[in-house]
Amino acid sequence: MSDSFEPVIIGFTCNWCSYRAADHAGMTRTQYPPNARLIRLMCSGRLDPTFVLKALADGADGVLIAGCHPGECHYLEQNYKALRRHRLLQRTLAQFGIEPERVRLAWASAAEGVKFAAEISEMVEEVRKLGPLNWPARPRPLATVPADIPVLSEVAA
Amino acid sequence: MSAAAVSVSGPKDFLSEVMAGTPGDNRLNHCIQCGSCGGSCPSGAEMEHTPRRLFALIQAGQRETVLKSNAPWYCVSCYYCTVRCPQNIHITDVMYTLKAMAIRAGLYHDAAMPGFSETFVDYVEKYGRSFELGLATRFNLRHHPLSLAGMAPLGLGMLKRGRMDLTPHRIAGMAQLSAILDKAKALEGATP
Amino acid sequence: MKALFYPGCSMQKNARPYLDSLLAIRADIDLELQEIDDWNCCGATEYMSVHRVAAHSLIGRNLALAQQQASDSDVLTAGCSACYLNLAKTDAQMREDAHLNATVNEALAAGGLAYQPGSLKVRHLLDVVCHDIGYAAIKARVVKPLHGLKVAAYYGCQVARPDYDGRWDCHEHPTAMDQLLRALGAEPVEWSLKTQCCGGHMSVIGPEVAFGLIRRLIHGATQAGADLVATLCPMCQLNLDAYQVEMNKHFHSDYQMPVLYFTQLMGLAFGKNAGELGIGKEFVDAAPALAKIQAEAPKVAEAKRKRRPKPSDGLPPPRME
Amino acid sequence: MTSQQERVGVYVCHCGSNIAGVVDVESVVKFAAEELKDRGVVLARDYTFMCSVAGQELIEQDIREQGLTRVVVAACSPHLHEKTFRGACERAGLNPYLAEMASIREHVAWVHSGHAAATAKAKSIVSGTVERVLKNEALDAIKVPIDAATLVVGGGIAGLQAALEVAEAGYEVYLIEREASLGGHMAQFDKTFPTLDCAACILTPKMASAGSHPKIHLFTWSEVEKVEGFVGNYTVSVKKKPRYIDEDVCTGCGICVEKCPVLVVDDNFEAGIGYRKAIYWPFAQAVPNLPVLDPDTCTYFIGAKTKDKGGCKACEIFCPTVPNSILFGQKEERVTLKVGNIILATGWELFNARRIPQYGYGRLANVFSNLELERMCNAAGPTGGKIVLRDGQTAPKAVGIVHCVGSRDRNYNPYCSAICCMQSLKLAHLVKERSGAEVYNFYIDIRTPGKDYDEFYQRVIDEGVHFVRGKVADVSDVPLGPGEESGKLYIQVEDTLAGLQRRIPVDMVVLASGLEPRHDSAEVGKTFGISCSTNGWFIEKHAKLDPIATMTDGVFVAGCAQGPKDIPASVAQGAAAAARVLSYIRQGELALEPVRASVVEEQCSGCRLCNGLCPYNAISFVEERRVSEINAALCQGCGTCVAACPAGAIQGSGYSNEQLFAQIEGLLREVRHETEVV
Amino acid sequence: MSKPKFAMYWASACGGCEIAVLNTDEKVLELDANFDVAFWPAAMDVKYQEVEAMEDASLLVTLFNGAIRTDENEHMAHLLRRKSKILVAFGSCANEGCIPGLANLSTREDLFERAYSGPSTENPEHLRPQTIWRAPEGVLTLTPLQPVVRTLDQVVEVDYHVPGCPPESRQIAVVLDLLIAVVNGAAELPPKGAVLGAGESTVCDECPRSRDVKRLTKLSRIQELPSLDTTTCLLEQGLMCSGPATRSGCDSRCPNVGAPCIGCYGAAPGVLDQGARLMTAIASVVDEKEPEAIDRVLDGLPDPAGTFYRFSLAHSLLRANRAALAETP
Repeated sequence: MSDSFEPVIIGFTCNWCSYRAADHAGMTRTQYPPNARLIRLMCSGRLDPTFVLKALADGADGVLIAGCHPGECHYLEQNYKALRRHRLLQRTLAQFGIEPERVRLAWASAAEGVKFAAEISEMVEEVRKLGPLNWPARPRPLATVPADIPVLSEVAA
Repeated sequence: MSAAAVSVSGPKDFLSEVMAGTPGDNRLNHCIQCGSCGGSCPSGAEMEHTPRRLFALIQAGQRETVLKSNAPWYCVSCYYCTVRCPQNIHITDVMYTLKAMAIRAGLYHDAAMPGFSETFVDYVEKYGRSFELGLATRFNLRHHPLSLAGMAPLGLGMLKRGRMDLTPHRIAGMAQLSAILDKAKALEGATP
Repeated sequence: MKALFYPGCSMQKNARPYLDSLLAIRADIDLELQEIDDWNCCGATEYMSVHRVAAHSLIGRNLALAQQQASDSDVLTAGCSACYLNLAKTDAQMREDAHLNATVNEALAAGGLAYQPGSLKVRHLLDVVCHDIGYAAIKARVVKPLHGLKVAAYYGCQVARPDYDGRWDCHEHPTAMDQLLRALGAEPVEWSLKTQCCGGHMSVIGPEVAFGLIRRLIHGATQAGADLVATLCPMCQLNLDAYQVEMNKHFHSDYQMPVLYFTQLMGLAFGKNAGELGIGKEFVDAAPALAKIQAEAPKVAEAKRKRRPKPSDGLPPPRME
Repeated sequence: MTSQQERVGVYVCHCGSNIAGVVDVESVVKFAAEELKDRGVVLARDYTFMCSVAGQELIEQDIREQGLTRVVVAACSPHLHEKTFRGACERAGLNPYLAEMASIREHVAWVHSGHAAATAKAKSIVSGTVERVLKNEALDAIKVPIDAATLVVGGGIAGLQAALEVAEAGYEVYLIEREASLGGHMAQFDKTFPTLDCAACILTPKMASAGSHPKIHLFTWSEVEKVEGFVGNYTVSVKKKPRYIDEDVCTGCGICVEKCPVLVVDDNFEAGIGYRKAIYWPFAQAVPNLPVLDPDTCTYFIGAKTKDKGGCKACEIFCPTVPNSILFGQKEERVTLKVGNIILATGWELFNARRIPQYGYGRLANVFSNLELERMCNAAGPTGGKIVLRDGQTAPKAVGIVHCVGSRDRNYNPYCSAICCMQSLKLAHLVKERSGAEVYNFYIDIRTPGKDYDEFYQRVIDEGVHFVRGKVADVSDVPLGPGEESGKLYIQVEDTLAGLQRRIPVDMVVLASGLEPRHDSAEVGKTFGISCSTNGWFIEKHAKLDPIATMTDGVFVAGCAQGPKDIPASVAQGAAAAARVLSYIRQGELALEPVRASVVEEQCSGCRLCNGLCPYNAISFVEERRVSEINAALCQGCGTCVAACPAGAIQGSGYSNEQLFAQIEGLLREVRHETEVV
Repeated sequence: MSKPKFAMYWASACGGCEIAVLNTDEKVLELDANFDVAFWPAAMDVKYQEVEAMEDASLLVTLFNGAIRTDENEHMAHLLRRKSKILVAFGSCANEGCIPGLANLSTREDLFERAYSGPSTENPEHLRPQTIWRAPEGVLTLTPLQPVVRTLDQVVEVDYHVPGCPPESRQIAVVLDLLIAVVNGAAELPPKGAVLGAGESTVCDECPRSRDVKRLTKLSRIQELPSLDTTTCLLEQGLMCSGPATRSGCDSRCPNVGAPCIGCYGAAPGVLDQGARLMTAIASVVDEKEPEAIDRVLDGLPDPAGTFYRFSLAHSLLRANRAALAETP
């Protein structure tokens, strides 16, 4: 099974650098595995840990957060906020039993298509090694008692 | 076009082999052929190919020409090339890689250079320490028998000043050292 | 201060004066040296040329022994440049390269040893003397200042480069030994070749290359007005001193530039006698140069008095600020 | 649910074979039409070139006839055609922000080769975009009024050009210059390449017209301390350093300079090879034509500091004006300016060649920097235009010019400084012309990509200048062998074309030191709310399509502050920045992208966690209501505060949580487990 | 004599919610006056069979407190859902899992190990409770523990939510007043899914402490601080206070007396995951840029998941540790 496992990665990218790095990878025809699906944010500072949790809970096997290099943020220093959130998120996720490789923080400037592609390739391989995350679905509440539920007094007998 | 100019192996193979054999962040493929290595090299004038030219030959896949070159053996490990390289290529370390590759491939046309290294290594492997008198005599006997007489006064001067031993010193943990070196060589052979 | 000490093969014999002078002055500078028991050769530059991993393992044994024997210092010092660089390089590359670290430790395990890279601070003796003992402490110990002695501080290659741990101010023009010489009362000369190559092993395997390099260094020191060259490495001393004689033969020249270890000069300034410091074992006799040492400090202050510049002096002088 | 009411149109572009060659476009269309039907997709179409007029008309027609309320275009990157398709929607009467693009060219077709996997990815991207667009809101561009006054920072050639262009158009300009005179680096040069016209001849008229222009308000010897506000409405605080001269009284007669007995090395204008007095002219044609007093070298000030009493005061004693123009007690002043736009033309600094010890700069007397040689060539410079060695008299017989000093070198600066090749060729020409010396250029590559530049290179070759291809290893004053002469400088180089080691003896070495950003560029950037690249140059909005604007609306860059460039390029960028500013001014008001954060007051608890997060100070705390508030005009839309608000009280238009949650769900459509029902 | 029927049930919880209702003083009498209390095990003796025998939807309102931890809890949730017109998740456990929900960070095996063989337990024979045990008296049964704690709305449909651990008695009174008004035709029921008995903002809104821009350089536990300023924001003093991300309604009880808010009222309106909001807010104001320096500050939070999700873990996006979730059938 693990041979055919293709991880699904959700990538959060910054409008000014990493999203453009992905564009750049395209313009330079830099190939990388098709496992990552990107979401554009205006800045990695927009990255709310809720997005990561939601992506993992909804079936992603990994999440990439990509921003401008430290010191190069288009909004001056908001990528440092992404860095801080990522570090705290990793600590929290560890307690949920989620491996650190599944949530990667990467820096890529608009000109770094090759680096961006390499980050994705590396991550896909790392997550592929870990196997599917396969987070169990949230339970769906039932309005009424299922008909076949035994009466409590009968269970005890 | 001469036969030597025809690349035998794929050009990339040799380059990546050299890069893989050199530790650290090796940027050999980034060489811009500026020549600051050759210019900085104390023995650059004596080299058949300067490091710069070697790197171009490596990129061109000229394995035999590169490994036969005397250049790596003339490297004195002064590290000028390394610290001055505008591309941060670890040139001195590349020279070590090329020497080891040349010995393994048996590709050198002047046996004197690797001979010196191998003689040195032999003494270290036998005694755990270097032995200058033995090294100088054995090396010169084997490779420069004519110059041995010329160097004699120097050796005598050393002996007279008490700066040279007549017998080698053997370390106590020779068995331990041999075990370590044997293991290392076995591992090294296993390394791709 | 205390430090683990790796003397290396050269210091045992050809550089015996280096070791003798170091032992003679260590009490004065309060340097307690613990020699690594049963150390082996560092492999110089030769071993690395034949087997890279084995070379690192050869050095690794010394590091492992040092780590094992370390009691209250993590500083491992060596006086020979090649020994120092090999120890520092292996430590640095093991730190950098996890694969190398694993391989070397696997080899060491065959001898029942292990080394944790980064657990020791590998330092050259000059580094320890200048940066840990310090110029002030050294100056305080001087009883016979080397007034009037002009010295070319010669560092050679491998102490300053590639400098894995950033121990020196410059790869090309370090100043530590110059400051040390000043603390001893000597006058360091300004010259361009502080870290040029002495020829290394070329003196054996390609003497004509070495002779050219030795001549340039000896000429450079002479041109700069030095009475002698101070060195910190057995190989440099051997090439510049013993091979100076051969070089003179080769070029039909007559340079007479003595080459001493910085520890020998420290010994002289501390009032030790020449014999105890191994002075006299050099090929080019240092006695005439040492005879220039004056009792009084030369008067240089007068000439250096600040004065406002005049355009007629030419262009303003170059500055290193 | 909204998806039931919305009518979404999905358009998949073939982009010729760019997309269709890899992605099965038909299959994507089918997927959108069938699988996403329950999500509100009412039609899905493909077309060869969606961005073509016909493609756009297709969308417009569907909006009108099919009543589409949302549009998704799966094509190239939104950075290319987002505006195009928004425009199409707007023309058809749909709010432009109800359209979204799905990038299936750059992010799929161009980077993947497996057809099945690429098509699957394209579908998931379309699904994500459909979910997102369902949550989009109709937005209106934000309008701000523009103050017509303009701030230009930096009085070099780029800043001068910009200031003059704006002033000529009839608007007020405040021109701020850190040094005592306008002119910048160009004022230091003798000739300019490739035409060899005299730098002063073409620069000083511009300096003079800027100095006397009724619309240009000059602040030299001044620096910007603080900038507040936003495009159209900046408040700038300027510090005027004391010149110790009464600017209103001084006639510029120069007697004070003549009488001052103190001579010091001029590291600034003369680049360290000439002298000036303690009270001095910045240089002969300085604008404004006023001297400046340097308190660090003035006898009076030194005396006042150390011994509690003055000294000298020759300048004051001999000053002929009434009242006296010398004001020892002059203090710093602060001025507040209101402007609508800012042009930053803060220029460059020379790489300090002392950092490369093997070249001997600062240690060997006859190693000079290129800027020092510029001064030496200048007829008004310290040697009167004569090329001489350090002794001030001897003409060199051989001169070596070393290229790429500190440039294209990962030990120093990895970038190419762009102008040094041409400058070195010019200096080679001047040295040869003035001294007749043999001149050697040591280069890695000769880069002459400007109009008439390579022609100039050819001319210099014809003049007999030597070219050696190789990066110089070192410069030494010690001969190597007995065959070499003492007293020379030896340039050690590998001649990489001849395959030779060469040692070339010369009398003088000139180092073509590269350009570096101003040492304080990061702080200056912070003051103006813009950022610097790793190398320290100001980052433009778009490297190709908008090299003038920056990420901060209303702040533009010109000249070398943005990156190394030559005089024509600096002038062009200065003029271009002025044109951009004028366009803003003429618009009167400006429409800004409505990606902004706002606070929902009922949910805000006034915890103030967001208050320190905004680099533009757009968030403030309203004490009386105990809530935080976001100034929409200051907000740049990064969304950091939205992501940080613990109460979820900050909303980000254009990138709302709802949009992003929906996009995540859409992207994971085929792998997503059953979602929570609430 | 046809008063509408009222029920209250106690699932996996501490019982604090029950006490909080009784703490409403005379409001309990009003409850009794307006409702027929048909089932309330903590307050009166009604047999389970009697509930089973009730007609479906015969209870007007049931306040269900406690999380779903055991098969019995789940069964009762289904039963009471069927019997009730209005099912109210009452208190933090029923709404978000609360403290029992923290068990979701461990597997059942780990929990048993810790509880029955842990360092503070004297149990040399490693005895463990069994779900079925044949004793001389007959077969004894114990309801089995489920792999993870769930909230009421993850098991059955819930009509209204009353948060708090426990809900503030003042707020309970408001809810009871509303129910009574509805019964008497004086008010209409709020829209389904509404949160009752709480505010629309966060705890900071009610907290009287003065506050400023936040820059965290160190996080401490309260006992590590030499002294506590009585008037300024606790977070600014380096204490991990959950107030900024916790729904208002408690009148900032804890911060009022110098104890940081621990988050019992759950997420603010419209927030998907309370823990994520705390996490992002705290991380955003760490005043460091280098990873190592950031880590030094974060080291002051030794148990981030337990801190951020102290009350809301079972209801969060991830809900539980992966190993524990994996046991869910």
